[in-house]
Amino acid sequence: MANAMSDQADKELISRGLKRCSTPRFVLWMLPWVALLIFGLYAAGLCLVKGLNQTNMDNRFAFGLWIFLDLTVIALGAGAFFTGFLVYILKLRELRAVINSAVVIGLVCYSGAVAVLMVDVGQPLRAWFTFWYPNVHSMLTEVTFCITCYLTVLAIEYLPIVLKNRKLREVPAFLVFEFQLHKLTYVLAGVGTFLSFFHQGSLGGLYGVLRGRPFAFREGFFVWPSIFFLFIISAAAVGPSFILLTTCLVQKISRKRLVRVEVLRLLGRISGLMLAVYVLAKTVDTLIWINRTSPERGFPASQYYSWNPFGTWILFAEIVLFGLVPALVLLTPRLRARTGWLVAAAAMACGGVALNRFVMTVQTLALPTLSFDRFLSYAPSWQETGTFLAVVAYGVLVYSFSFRYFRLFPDERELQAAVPPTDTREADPILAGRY
Amino acid sequence: MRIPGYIPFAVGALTALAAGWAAFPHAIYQSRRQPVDFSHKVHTTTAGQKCDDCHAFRADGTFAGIPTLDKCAGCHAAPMGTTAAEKNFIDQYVTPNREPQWLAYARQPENVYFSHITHVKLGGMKCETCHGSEGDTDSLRPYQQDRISGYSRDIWGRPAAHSAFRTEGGMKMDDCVDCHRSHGLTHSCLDCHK
Amino acid sequence: MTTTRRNLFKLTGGAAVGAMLTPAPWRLITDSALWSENWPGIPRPRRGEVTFQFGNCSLCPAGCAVRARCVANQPVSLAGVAAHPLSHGALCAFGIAGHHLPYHPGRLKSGPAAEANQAVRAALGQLRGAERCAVLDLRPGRTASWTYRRAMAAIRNGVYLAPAAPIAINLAAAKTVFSLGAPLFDGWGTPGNVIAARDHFRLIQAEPVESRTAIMADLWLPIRPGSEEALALGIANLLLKEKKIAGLPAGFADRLREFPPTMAAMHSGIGEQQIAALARELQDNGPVLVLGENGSPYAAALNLILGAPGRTLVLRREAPVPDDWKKAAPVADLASVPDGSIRVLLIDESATGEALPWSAIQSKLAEKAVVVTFAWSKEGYGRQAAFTLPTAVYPESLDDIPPAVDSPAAAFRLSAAWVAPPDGVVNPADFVAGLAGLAAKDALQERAAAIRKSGRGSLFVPSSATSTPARDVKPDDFWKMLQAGATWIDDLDANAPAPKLDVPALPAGTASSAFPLVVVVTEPDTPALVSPLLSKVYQESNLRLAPESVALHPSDARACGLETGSRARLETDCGSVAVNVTVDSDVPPGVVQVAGGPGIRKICGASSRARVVRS
Amino acid sequence: MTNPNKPVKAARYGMAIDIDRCTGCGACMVACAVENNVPPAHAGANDRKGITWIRVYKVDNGGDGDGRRSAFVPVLCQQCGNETPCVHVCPQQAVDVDPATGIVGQMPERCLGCRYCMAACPYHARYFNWWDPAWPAGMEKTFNPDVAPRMRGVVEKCNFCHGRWHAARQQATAEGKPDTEPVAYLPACAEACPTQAISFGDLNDEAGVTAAAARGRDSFRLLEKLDTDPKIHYISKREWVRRIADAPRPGDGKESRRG
Repeated sequence: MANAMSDQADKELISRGLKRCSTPRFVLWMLPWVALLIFGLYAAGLCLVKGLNQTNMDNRFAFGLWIFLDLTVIALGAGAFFTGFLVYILKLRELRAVINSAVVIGLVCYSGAVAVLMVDVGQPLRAWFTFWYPNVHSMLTEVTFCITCYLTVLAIEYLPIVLKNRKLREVPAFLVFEFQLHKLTYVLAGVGTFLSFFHQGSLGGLYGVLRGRPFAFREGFFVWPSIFFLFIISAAAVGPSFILLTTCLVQKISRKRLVRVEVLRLLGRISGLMLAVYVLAKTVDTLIWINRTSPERGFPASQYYSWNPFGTWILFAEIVLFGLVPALVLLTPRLRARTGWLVAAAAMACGGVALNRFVMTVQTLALPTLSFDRFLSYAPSWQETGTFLAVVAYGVLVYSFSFRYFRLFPDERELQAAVPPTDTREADPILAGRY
Repeated sequence: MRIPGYIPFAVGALTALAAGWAAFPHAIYQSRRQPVDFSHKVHTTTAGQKCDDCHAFRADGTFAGIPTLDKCAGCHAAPMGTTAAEKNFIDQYVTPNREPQWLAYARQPENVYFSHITHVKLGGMKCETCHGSEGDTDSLRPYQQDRISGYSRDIWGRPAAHSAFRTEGGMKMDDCVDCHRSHGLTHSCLDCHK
Repeated sequence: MTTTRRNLFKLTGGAAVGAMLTPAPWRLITDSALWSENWPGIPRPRRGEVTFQFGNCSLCPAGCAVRARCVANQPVSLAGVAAHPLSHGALCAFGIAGHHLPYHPGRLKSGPAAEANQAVRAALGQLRGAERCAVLDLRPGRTASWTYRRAMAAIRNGVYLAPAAPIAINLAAAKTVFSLGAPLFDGWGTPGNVIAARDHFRLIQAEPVESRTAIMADLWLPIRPGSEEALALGIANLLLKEKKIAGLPAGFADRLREFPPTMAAMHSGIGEQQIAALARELQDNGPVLVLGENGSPYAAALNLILGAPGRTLVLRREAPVPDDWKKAAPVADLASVPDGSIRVLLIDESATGEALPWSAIQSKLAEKAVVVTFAWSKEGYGRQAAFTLPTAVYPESLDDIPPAVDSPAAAFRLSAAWVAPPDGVVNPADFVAGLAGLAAKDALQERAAAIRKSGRGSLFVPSSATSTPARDVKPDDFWKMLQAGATWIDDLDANAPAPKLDVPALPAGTASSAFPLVVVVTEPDTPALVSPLLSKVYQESNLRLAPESVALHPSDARACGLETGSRARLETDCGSVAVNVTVDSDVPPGVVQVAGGPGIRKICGASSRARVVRS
Repeated sequence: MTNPNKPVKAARYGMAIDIDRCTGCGACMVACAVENNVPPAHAGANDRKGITWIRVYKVDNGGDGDGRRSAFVPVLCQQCGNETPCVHVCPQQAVDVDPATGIVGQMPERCLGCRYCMAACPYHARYFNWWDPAWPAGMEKTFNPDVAPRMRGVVEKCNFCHGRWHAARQQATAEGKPDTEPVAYLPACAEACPTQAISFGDLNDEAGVTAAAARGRDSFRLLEKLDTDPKIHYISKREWVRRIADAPRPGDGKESRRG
């Protein structure tokens, strides 16, 4: 009885005209993620209470899994700012279909990353010192400032999506507020783009400025090393791809058509374009680095790739296999037209950027700098992995919640009538907890 | 009757403001009494002593700070006056030769390096400049300790919001930095941190 | 009025906004950050007056001079005393952290003193026939040692046992030092003295592993494991071609015949020409000093052949003692005591010195024997002894330190006593003296007086870094200065006879297959306990082998099924001890490189062989 | 406190370490830990999680068997003088170079433990407090009051025994010396080295022993091409030893205990 009532209350929250699965099914779907979240929070708690000795990081591997994933996640989250940029600044109206979803993804990625960073530092209680006594020369300061600011922007961008919720609209004040916020959208998009532009770059800068680490060090223009710009382009390239991926995934899991396939293709095309630019820039940069930057600092570039397992293959994989190939696929209309190719290419693009972040963080630290120290290996402890899984779970939860109660895909209603995607493969039963 | 919408909000805001400005500044400190009821005044006037008679420098330039019992016992082996405080002091500490556990108002955090001799001898500063008029107080004020950070109110008196916590002679890093800046003496953190 | 949910929200919202406008939240944020500066568990250093005190380190027989920086009379850091005639300002890693020992968790603080006393007296009361009461003194030559000898002279069937003192070495006189694996630069003699003399001699190190000494040597001969004997005999062969030498032990000539240079070369892996060149150099570039592991007959023989006695090996006079002490028991060797004859055994291991295998001691014990050991750590003979009585540890004890092996003249210096020992510690000398009804409380002062009376030698005063002839120092000042860290050094007597160097009997050269590995010691003999901070060189870096651990070549390790970090037992014919294993390709195959530590030292004698068994 | 009217003569403290004299005894490492209240190793610590402000590495010429030759190299914070890598990366000014001494200082109480500086340091001379510091009961009596113990979760490193520098200056003031002249003092490691392999002094003082040694023909600095201008100079007559200054060569994968 009570169950039915709560069920009823729940239904009232769901936007009109959208079909969503029954409450119990939704709960069933959420439960495993909640469990994962709790486990992850426990792991993170251990690191906070007992200290970072819970991780497998050490004096030589001062950064580990967490920094690598933060960089990756933030790059993937770049879709939020870049789509916003495309929609509101470059007026690509078609992309309105995914903008809300993009915002949620961005919010999830950024807040997750910041949360992990809080665990990663040895004295979280002092984290605010960076704002109070900032060292303006430090890339990390730039990152901290931009990420926090941009996180606020995302929160504000997220707000109208929330306020559009059927129940909340009943409060007149909220309606007014939401309307005001709407006027801000363009400003927010601009600010967001500006901020993201910087911190995506500074994240690359983090390593590019390490004069003591010739593997990562790059000369630059003005105060920014070349990686600064590579990171921006690559983020912009992979952002749309990730939105494309997530959208397809949601379509598959929810077995609904959420956006027109043209939108996905457009995303793919943009992604491919940026990726191509990135691959070109990256190649040029790498050549300069191999032939000038690194040797000048006494490090023949060849030796970086003579420590197993990091052979030259990693360079090839990063630039050609996961860079050039997906770029070409995404730029070829005939291939782009095939959903399979589209998705695969997008996935590869994401993988490529992840690999690049991995190389910049992990390989940089693994390589010896002194002639008498060793090449080092590192494997994350379960506490480290757990903490990251918490972020994944958190992400899924927030997204599922938003998807159920807010309108992430404006076109969904029109597409209701049309036939579901021509994919009849039965998804995994839990995943297929039809919304 | 239906109350206007802003009333609850206002009520909440005002209570919070009152608590934060009036109650909190006192609640954050715990007061502890000094072991001995000591009068600087008597010593500086009647006994005609100067600060550095007791708070002396050692040969290597280090500052002795609060004198140890033997210094006191030097004069107070037997009562010099008639006050109960002195008798008390002699009975409880001098006779059983037990060091009183003084609470140093101005003890800086462990990570601070402060050289008295540099400031007094080279900087030509007066004790009062930082310590206020401790010298002519007739009794020792209670030692106020921040409940969370554990630091004395004298060195950790002023929070981000100044006035609410202003005490005599600031001894916070900001105060040191202000003075050093005004004298063009800021080299690096290492000047004052260890 | 009605409180609706909405009003409640408004109230909270208002409160939140209001709070933001007060100092409270900001103050809480700052305070919590400050709290992280001194949250629980971060100790606060004590403040106080800084003073400098002088003394001598008694952790090993070197007895290096120490300057302690004290805060409120508590030593907080130790350093050597530059310009000191014996230790030349050097202090080893163990000495530098010596002032931590009183706080070592493994340090003994209390023991059954009264019970031990009773048991011993009871046993003494019922000594049967030739049953003996023996004192085993691991660091002979101290004033305490004299007390023991006097006490044993007073007690019926009293015996004073101590390892034989090696002949003094005059490193300064040597022009060439040929070392058969002696750790010259790793805790041998007085480190500072070795370093000071270093520039004046050429060092040839024959050792299978590249030890610290080998690294510092002018010439390192990477000989095959266990081939010291062959190399020495090969050289002896060449040297004895010219001249005949008296005093070589029986069977030496026969053994010599087994090792012509060709054989020596084959065994040691050193080229024949190089051996010849080596022999020539030793012949021409004298005075020569040959160093082997303690009691190595081959080193002794070479010294004899090369005429070291009287030049690099000298006879050292002992520091004077009061005449009425002369009625003392002789110094006896443990081996000289018949088996099963010791009824009461008192072991003084309060001062680290030679470590004898328990098996050797055990065989001498009578049944129902009472064994009391005086120690400041649970290590050592505590496990076997019936009673373990805690002693003061450096820097708590006022004790004298006999001259080190590389000090040609006698010396008298007192160990530092800067920290008050815990109640319940026992002074071994007083305990033993008590048994004999001897008053030995002021033995040190009496000895000092006797030294001063002799008028011999000079007194080095560290505070002023000056040496004054002892006779010019007022008698009572003499004692005061000694307590303040001064060192009395005897004059070298010019007409001292050359010491009589008797070459020990040659061991039967049998490489038993039971113990396939050759033991190579590359770490200094550490005291039973070391400061926890030594973890810097053991655990937080791989600079040294931790005590009670061994290193093996990868191939040997694999053969024993061991890898880095695995636990194992090190077994020799003297017994076995639990060790940690490190795998290191710098260790040659067939060698087990052992670290210091009381356990290992008891079972690893000169050129012993061993096996490592997984446990 | 310095009088602004009198120009302060800036010092540039540095070291000249004679590798040929280093016996690898480890006295410097222990003396350093004693002086700076560095805690003993936690049970779980190893050579990658320990705290050794100065660490003696064992290096070799890569030869095998008889051809193998080794040496010991003490590595501490190189006190980089030029665009000090760690200073520029710290987000909240917890690292800072004192222009008066050239010493690179770490403020543990300002550090939030992000470890960015450790990633930036090519000499691995920075150490993180992975555990809460812990000493055997009573050992805190032996603490050096001139150095503040650190807490878990912050980075620390060699600062040329800055506490001793403070003490030396205070002493000078007490003796009425002018504070415009650099004071002479000795860090714990240099004082402890039994072979006097470590020579410490003001590199600006051209006549000084250290400066002279640093100028010598056989002197070199680690990774000099990185242009970090380290103030630690190494000296060795052996050519192969001087080559350790260069970039690493791919290892031979030996199971070797390096120092």
